[in-house]
Amino acid sequence: MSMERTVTQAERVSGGLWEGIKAVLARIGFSPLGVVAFIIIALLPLVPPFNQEHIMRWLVMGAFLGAQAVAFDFTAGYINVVNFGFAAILGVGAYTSAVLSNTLPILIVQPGLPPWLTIWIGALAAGLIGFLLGMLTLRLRGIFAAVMAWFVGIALMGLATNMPKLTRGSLGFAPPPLLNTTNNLPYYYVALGMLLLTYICLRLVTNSHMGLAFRAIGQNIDAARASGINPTRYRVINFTLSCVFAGLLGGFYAHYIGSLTPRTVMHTSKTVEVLALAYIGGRGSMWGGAAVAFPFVFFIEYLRSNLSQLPGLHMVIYGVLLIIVMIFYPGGAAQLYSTIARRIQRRAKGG
Amino acid sequence: MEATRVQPSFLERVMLNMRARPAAWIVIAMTLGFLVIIGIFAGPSQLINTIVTGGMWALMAVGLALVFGVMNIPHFAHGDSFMIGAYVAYFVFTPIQAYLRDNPNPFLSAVGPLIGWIAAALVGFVAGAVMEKLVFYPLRMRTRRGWVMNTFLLTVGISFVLVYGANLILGPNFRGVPNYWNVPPIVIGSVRLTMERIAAFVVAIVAIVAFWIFLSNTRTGRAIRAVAQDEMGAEMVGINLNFIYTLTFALATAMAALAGASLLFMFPAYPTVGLKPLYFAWYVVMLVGLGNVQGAIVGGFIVAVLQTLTQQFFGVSYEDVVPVVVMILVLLLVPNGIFGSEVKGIQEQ
Amino acid sequence: MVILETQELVKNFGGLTAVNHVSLKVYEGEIFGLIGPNGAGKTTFINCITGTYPPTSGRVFFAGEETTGLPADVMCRKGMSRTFQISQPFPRLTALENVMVGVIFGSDYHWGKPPEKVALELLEFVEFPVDPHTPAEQLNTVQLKRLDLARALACRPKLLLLDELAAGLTTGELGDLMEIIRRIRDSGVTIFMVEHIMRVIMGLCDRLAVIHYGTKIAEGPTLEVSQDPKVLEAYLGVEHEL
Amino acid sequence: MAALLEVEHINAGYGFLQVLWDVSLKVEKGEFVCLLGANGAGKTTTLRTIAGFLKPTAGDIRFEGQSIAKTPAYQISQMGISFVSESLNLFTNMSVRENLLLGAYRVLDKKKQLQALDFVYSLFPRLKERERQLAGTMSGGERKMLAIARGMMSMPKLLLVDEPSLGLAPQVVVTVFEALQTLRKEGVTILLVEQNVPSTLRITDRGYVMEQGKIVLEGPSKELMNNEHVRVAYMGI
Repeated sequence: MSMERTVTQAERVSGGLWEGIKAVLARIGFSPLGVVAFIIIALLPLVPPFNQEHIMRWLVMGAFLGAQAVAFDFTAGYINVVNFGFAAILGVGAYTSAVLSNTLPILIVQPGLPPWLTIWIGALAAGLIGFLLGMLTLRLRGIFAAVMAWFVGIALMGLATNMPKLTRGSLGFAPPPLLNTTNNLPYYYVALGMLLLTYICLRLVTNSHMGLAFRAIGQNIDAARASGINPTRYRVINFTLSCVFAGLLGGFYAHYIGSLTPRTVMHTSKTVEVLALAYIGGRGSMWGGAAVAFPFVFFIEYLRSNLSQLPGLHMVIYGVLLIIVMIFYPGGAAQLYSTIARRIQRRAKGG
Repeated sequence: MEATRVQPSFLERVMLNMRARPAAWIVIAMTLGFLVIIGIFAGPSQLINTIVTGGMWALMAVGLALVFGVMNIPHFAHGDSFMIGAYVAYFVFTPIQAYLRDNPNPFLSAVGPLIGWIAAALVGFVAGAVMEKLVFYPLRMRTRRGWVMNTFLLTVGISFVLVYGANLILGPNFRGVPNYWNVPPIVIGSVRLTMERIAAFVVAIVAIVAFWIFLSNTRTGRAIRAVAQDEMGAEMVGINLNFIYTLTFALATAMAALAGASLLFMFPAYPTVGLKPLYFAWYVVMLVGLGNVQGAIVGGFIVAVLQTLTQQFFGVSYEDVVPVVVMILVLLLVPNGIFGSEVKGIQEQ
Repeated sequence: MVILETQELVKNFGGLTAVNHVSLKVYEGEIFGLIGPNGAGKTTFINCITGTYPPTSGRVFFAGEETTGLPADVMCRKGMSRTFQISQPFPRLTALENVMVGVIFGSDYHWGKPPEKVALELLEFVEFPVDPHTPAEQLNTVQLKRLDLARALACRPKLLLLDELAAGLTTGELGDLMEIIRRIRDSGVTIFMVEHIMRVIMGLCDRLAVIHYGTKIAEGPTLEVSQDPKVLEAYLGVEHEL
Repeated sequence: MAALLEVEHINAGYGFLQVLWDVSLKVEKGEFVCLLGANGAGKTTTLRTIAGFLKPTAGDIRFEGQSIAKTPAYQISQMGISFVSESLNLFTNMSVRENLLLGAYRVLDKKKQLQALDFVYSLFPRLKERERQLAGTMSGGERKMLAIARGMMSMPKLLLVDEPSLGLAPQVVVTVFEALQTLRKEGVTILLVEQNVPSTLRITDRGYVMEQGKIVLEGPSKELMNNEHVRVAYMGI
């Protein structure tokens, strides 16, 4: 779906129109093959059997999970800090948006703002939490930062549960829908748009000089400091950006799924799901998680509908795959892809 | 066991540690003070509750600290060892109970729970050894770069497999044993002490003390501490690192399983039962300093006191919120934890 | 012109005093050598002046202003860059990207050329022997040392600190390296080097300081210091006694 | 009768960097042998390879006639080779006595352990005085002694000592060297790596000189002391 390395100036200038298009695409993180893959995914719901409502629902979930994996990998794969409170921050976005757009009299506030506006406010709120979390975990290295984020995540979930007047706590409440329809197709394009937006925005950042700084502090913080990078600043920027998109996705989820409880969005196991996807997809690639998300959701939903006597089997599979990837193939699917691509290229050149 | 004492006694060590760390003094003094306050304002039964809980958190945290100190693994699946212990105790004890219903036997009904606990510890031990050999050993053979983070993610994976595996095989139902013994609670003044509560506390204390003696006075225990301090030095004197790693992980798992088994009357067995103990064990080790085993023992009680205070003043539902605030303050004031953390290789990332 | 001055610099680790009241001056344009037996506190000294960690007491002046305790990234942008005793690359970045990090973030100065180009030139300057697109994790120690040097140079230093850059090199490579260091000095960069290999020190340094047990025992022109009886004793001390 | 330790044509290194090139050396039972050379010549690498912390990429190492080139470090230690590394690798949060007892980790007999303890205490009375002190709080010289004593606790057949004079004050170096001489008189076989050439040659029987990963000279210490190359390159004469 994308090119791994940053495009050099020389490449951008040289070559004809085709090269120029390729360079522009690479800047936003796409290879020509990636574009093709994306178009295929976008057209899927128009062809049977994908045009059935329940399968379109899987597609929406695929895009939603994929976008989450992208935003998660932006932190984990670049500055090498696992944001273990990711789901909770996504939940902050979801709840902010849901409460602000609420019109139901079951809660004390009924601002009733349009969801299209509130999901952005939710994103900002999540970004603010991300900013604070970034500040908080600044001086902490690796595992300390991850555990701190985890605790903050649990605390946020605790808060959401403990403010029943705003959130109805674990009883859950139903935010108004984003679109005036119960069809999944429009939602799918919104979700896909969000995936694209998340991916392109974050990709633009990582392809810029800032991305180099992220990778530098993620790989060797002492050397990064000695090279003039202020780790504090970049870490906070990274956390904030990643959380803004998490919040945005949370808002979308709230208004799509139409029912919200702290456990179903903010629980640690939700973070782990995204984490597993991002790592299986290939850490530091960003597109890996998104690409893997679709087949995974299909696989899982297939299992769920056909093997309903085995609840949670898909989670076990997630776990096993995560373990296998971590031990034997840390590059994940993205590395597999680039190895194969390189081999094909070499063979094409040789033959 | 050694005939001669070869190291400063526990008390001496603690004192030494204290002198170097005034923060620890203050915290311990405050904890004792809070205990008195709890005793006065919330009543003696709350006080006893706190102490019992403290013993359990200490037992959980010791394993966590040990695994981190010796192997540098931030163990996220430690709570699932607790869950394993709870299930094993349930499945061993229930048949005994059923048998007793038909054939009353005072001796068996007295030791029945004991069998359950020992079985839980044994299964935990084996499960830990298997986990180490199956997961961490291959990773260690492949690479040790980024070890702390990679093993953390591995334990996340293990946790997923165990939790949902349990869910798959045993289902989401609660399986509890309301009481181990059919004896009336002991009443001292206004305090009612159930046998289970006393037993859980005794188990925790016995396990911790036994473990402490093992660590400080036996050849193998000394080898474990040696590996925690200097791996190459340990290899130089002929210690087989792989054996020590497996043993350490197995021991830590066994302790968590034991905790799960002895608390079965409070926490019935279900797939995600380990989450809370895990959370509190991590709370303890982050507070006292990662990898600090002595600190973890004291820390268990500190956290129990904090927990009771939270319940008293904010309500049970804030149990998850307050720790974060406490932890932020601690990490801001004493970044290495109140008892300090001297773990090899933690600087790695 | 003094470019770097330390006054009574002290660094304690727990009970251990690694650097003990060291005062010294480095003049602009010279190659200054800091020598001393292993474990004498040389690297700690460098870490204190580059801001890796703050000194326990004492003051540091760099290019006319006090810089005591400023963090490493600020010191780097002020014009003090360093290499590490054990090279510290960004393992999954290519050699070129490693140097680009220094070019982009190391100084506020705009090179006027795209960073890739500057980085390539710097790699060429240090005679980097392999393809610049090789990931750093695939380089050997000698190549990493060159890469580290290029990265440090990319920060546009006024003062360059080299921590045992020559360790582990063969005789031929030593000659090349000395040539490169001379060229760096000629381009107007002051050099502060910690070194073990006497050949490099005698061949390059204008002035020397010797520290032993964290304490400075000599400072002055190279020839003078190398014949100082105190220095000889620190290095070959046992000789008179067994 | 084969020598106690035979290193035959080994190559070794770290990752892509080869440090040792075709290194061969021999230590007979009861001998005190030294390995000299400048910083970075490969002396430490040679010791680490013998002790099993690095595996040779070519060649063989035999101890008492048995190949140990592929044996893990802890087993080599159990076979009777003690390695006292440059960085000492002491257990800093344990008492002196505990460190020493760990040195006798492979000795299961309690009585023998205590005998060994008495022996090293007689060698280093200072350690007996500090028995209960934590290793990390001792001075540099004391730590070095502790490391050597710990190496002796298993009553090894061969003691490998890496740069004992490193970072020590001259006075302390004398003490450490005297201790090594005492060990030698007790009949311990020692392979010593040193940069401090004159003093080392004075106390050893035989020596090897390494330069850039190769052995360039070998012979009895007395001859090496008079060798022109050694005098010029290492003794500043």
